[in-house]
Amino acid sequence: MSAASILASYADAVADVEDGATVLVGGFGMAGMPVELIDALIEQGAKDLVIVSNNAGNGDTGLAALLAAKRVRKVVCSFPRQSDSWVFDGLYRAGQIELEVVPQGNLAERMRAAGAGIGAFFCPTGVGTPLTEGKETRVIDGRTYALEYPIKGDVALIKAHRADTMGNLVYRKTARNFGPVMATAARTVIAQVSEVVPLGGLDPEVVVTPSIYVDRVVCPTAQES
Amino acid sequence: MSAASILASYADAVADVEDGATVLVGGFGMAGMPVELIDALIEQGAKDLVIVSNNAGNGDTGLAALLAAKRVRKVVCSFPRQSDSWVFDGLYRAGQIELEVVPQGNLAERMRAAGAGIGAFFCPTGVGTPLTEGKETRVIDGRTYALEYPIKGDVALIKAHRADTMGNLVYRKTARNFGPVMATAARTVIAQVSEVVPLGGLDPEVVVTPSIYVDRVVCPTAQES
Amino acid sequence: MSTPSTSSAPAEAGPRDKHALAAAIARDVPDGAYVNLGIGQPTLVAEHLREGSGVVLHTENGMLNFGPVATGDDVDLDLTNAGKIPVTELPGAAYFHHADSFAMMRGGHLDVCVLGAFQVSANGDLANWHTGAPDAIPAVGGAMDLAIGAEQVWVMMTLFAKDGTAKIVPTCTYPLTGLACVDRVYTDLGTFELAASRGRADGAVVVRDLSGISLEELGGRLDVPVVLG
Amino acid sequence: MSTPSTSSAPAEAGPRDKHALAAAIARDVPDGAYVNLGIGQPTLVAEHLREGSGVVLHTENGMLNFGPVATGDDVDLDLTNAGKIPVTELPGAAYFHHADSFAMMRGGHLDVCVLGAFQVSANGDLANWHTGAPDAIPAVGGAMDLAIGAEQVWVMMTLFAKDGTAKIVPTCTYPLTGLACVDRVYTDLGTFELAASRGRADGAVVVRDLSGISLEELGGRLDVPVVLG
Repeated sequence: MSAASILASYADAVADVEDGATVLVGGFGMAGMPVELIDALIEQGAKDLVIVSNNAGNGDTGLAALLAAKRVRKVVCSFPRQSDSWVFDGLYRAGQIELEVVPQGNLAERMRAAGAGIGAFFCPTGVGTPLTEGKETRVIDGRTYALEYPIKGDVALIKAHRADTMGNLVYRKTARNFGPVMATAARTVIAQVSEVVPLGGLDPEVVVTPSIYVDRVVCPTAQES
Repeated sequence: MSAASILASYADAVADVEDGATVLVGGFGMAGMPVELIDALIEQGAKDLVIVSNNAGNGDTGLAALLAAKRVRKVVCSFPRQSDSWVFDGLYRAGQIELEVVPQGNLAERMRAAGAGIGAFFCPTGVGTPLTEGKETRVIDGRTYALEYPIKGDVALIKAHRADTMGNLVYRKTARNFGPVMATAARTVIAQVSEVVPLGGLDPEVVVTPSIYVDRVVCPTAQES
Repeated sequence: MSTPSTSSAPAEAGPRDKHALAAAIARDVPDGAYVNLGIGQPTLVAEHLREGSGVVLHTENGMLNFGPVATGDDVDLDLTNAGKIPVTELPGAAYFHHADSFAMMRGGHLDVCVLGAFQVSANGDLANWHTGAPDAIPAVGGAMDLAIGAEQVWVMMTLFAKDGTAKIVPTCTYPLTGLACVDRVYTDLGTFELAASRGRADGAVVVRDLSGISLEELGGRLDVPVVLG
Repeated sequence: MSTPSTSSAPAEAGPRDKHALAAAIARDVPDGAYVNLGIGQPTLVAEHLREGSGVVLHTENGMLNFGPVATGDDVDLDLTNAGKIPVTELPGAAYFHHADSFAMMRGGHLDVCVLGAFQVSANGDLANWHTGAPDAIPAVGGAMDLAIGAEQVWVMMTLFAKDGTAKIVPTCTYPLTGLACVDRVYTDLGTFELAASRGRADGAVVVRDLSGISLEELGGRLDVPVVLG
């Protein structure tokens, strides 16, 4: 890939998301949630999506709205059930959506593995629980591990704080969460940001997601490139 | 562990390294090489050491001096042979030192696995080459991987740029290299730094190695704590 | 449960409320420890940590050394704890991404985590994520990662459920969160050491700080042997 | 090797020297590509990249977007490339640690890497880390990680060793660096496409840009079938 495209339109950024795509969606609750990109995806119309995200939507906006629009076939997440997850709850109880519950750290590590070219890894999390039932296990140095496989995305939708014009990203506080990991794990990475700074405007020591991982940066006030 | 101790003496920092210890030593060539800590370790006298580092010493100082002092039983590294690795070369040809050659990325990833609680991982690097001979292999999604195990250290000696008084670390340019990974992979982590700044003196967004990983920070000009 | 003590064992006046329990846990956290406090009641422990204890709080959504809950102008929706509640930043804080945060947990770098529980077995199995009810929507979050990751796993809970059934059990009947991972259980009626008990041939749990219950009554209401420690 | 061309195939005046070869490689690097140049001759490619090409150079010791070799006051011993030579930083650079750097390589995020080689087999096996000499000290560095990681693996080498033996071979006799990983081989006498050849039933390699050698002579000196592409 070459340096990221800078776009001003969320719609343009998600125009080519295909039906059936696996979409990694950043955020932990609302912190780091790419709400405008999700709204654009709803508008765009892609369906039969597999969504990988920590939660399964809150209230009636963002992911919840995508679910409500019946665009999602399956959710892979660690924590679907929340006080305000009524959209997901309703679909799930009606048998209209699939759910794969993954421990939060495995969700992160499986995406990291996808990005890092690791074929599978032996992980101690969840051993002896229903969430590793049927998985291959192995005792290594006296501890039991279950074999976990990578989770790869076709697309990642993430929210960062600032980008430079090459696509290097920095995040803000705990809104960083899944963004940097998802950026490594998807074929096409789309980041919405609050600001695009000129080349040289980010200190190379503090870049969190290097430009190599980023395909498109979206910022309504940015000059397109 | 609790927040790092701040020490002014390299000798104090390495005083408890035991004979037979596995010592992870940061640096890529001289960049990030904790030369003063290695000198202190030579002075301290621990022997039968296993050294895990990218190289096996350059010239006659640092790691090369530790080797020359006959304190090292085995070197685990990716690239022992260099134009100025005569100390290692001599010991190796004389059968006085063991060598395990590990591809550079596997060296890093195996230490990361140790720090991240991963039991083992399937890695594509080196498959079909002498460096994975005898290792378990598996085909996953059409690609062949070899199973790699963690490398854990008893002690890590690393060099960072700045620390705060809790032990949070930042590095400088490509001297970062193995430091952050080794800091996660050893029981006792000792970092030499150029400067110790007051608490609050490092921006939390740019900390590379959080204090949780660091046991001792050494800086000759620092006030001990 | 407020039966006056009839045993010779030391007992406080009555069961500990959640604040007394949080205070008891806080007293046991070593100075300078790196600690994760689970969502819900365990977060109360933070309010009872001694000023100057140097305890550093970890939140699995990517931060070390956060401070009290944010109020007023300090609320920043980009700075929340694992319960998605806005918190503050202390000097010496650090941010990192989710894979790094869970590597920290899984790699055994946290000294203590405090979790709620539905059930804990005498050998330390933990059930705290799923009641097993057929219509419940399963949601695990970071519970399984915390259960197997921290050096010391402490549970904070009432000893008996609302229907009077014991929550320290011979074998968990709810779906498990982790195997043999709990070291200590802090309850309203006493503190149980499981780590020590795992070494006991009789399978007993060791109780201390009995509060508002006698050893005899406790023994009668639990299906696991209890000894005073 | 400076035999005048006697073939009908297009041929340049003579074999390409390392600078001409580096220039040829640089011309083939797509604009904006993320590229790792191996230690030694491949580093010459950087000097021939078109101004404004937007090509970003990766060095496995933890950096993207480094610039020319540093001289004079620009030398900073904390800023070196994989060959441990001081380099400079370009705007838009980023630093990262070794595990992240090799995750980037292994994960297939680099578009191109250019490596030297002792031998390449017709099906793309690479041997570039060890001559197999019994007294040699083995040293692999990042070669195996690069060989299997980059989207496109290009080799830059002379086609024949000093003793005249071919370095494109039916099967490597030196210890391997990676299996079926080389896509293209740039040599002094021509450029070979292996990626395409892997699909060929006859096992032939496809050559273009013949320089100072005829297809006939080439065919006679290699033990693998060669076709013009």
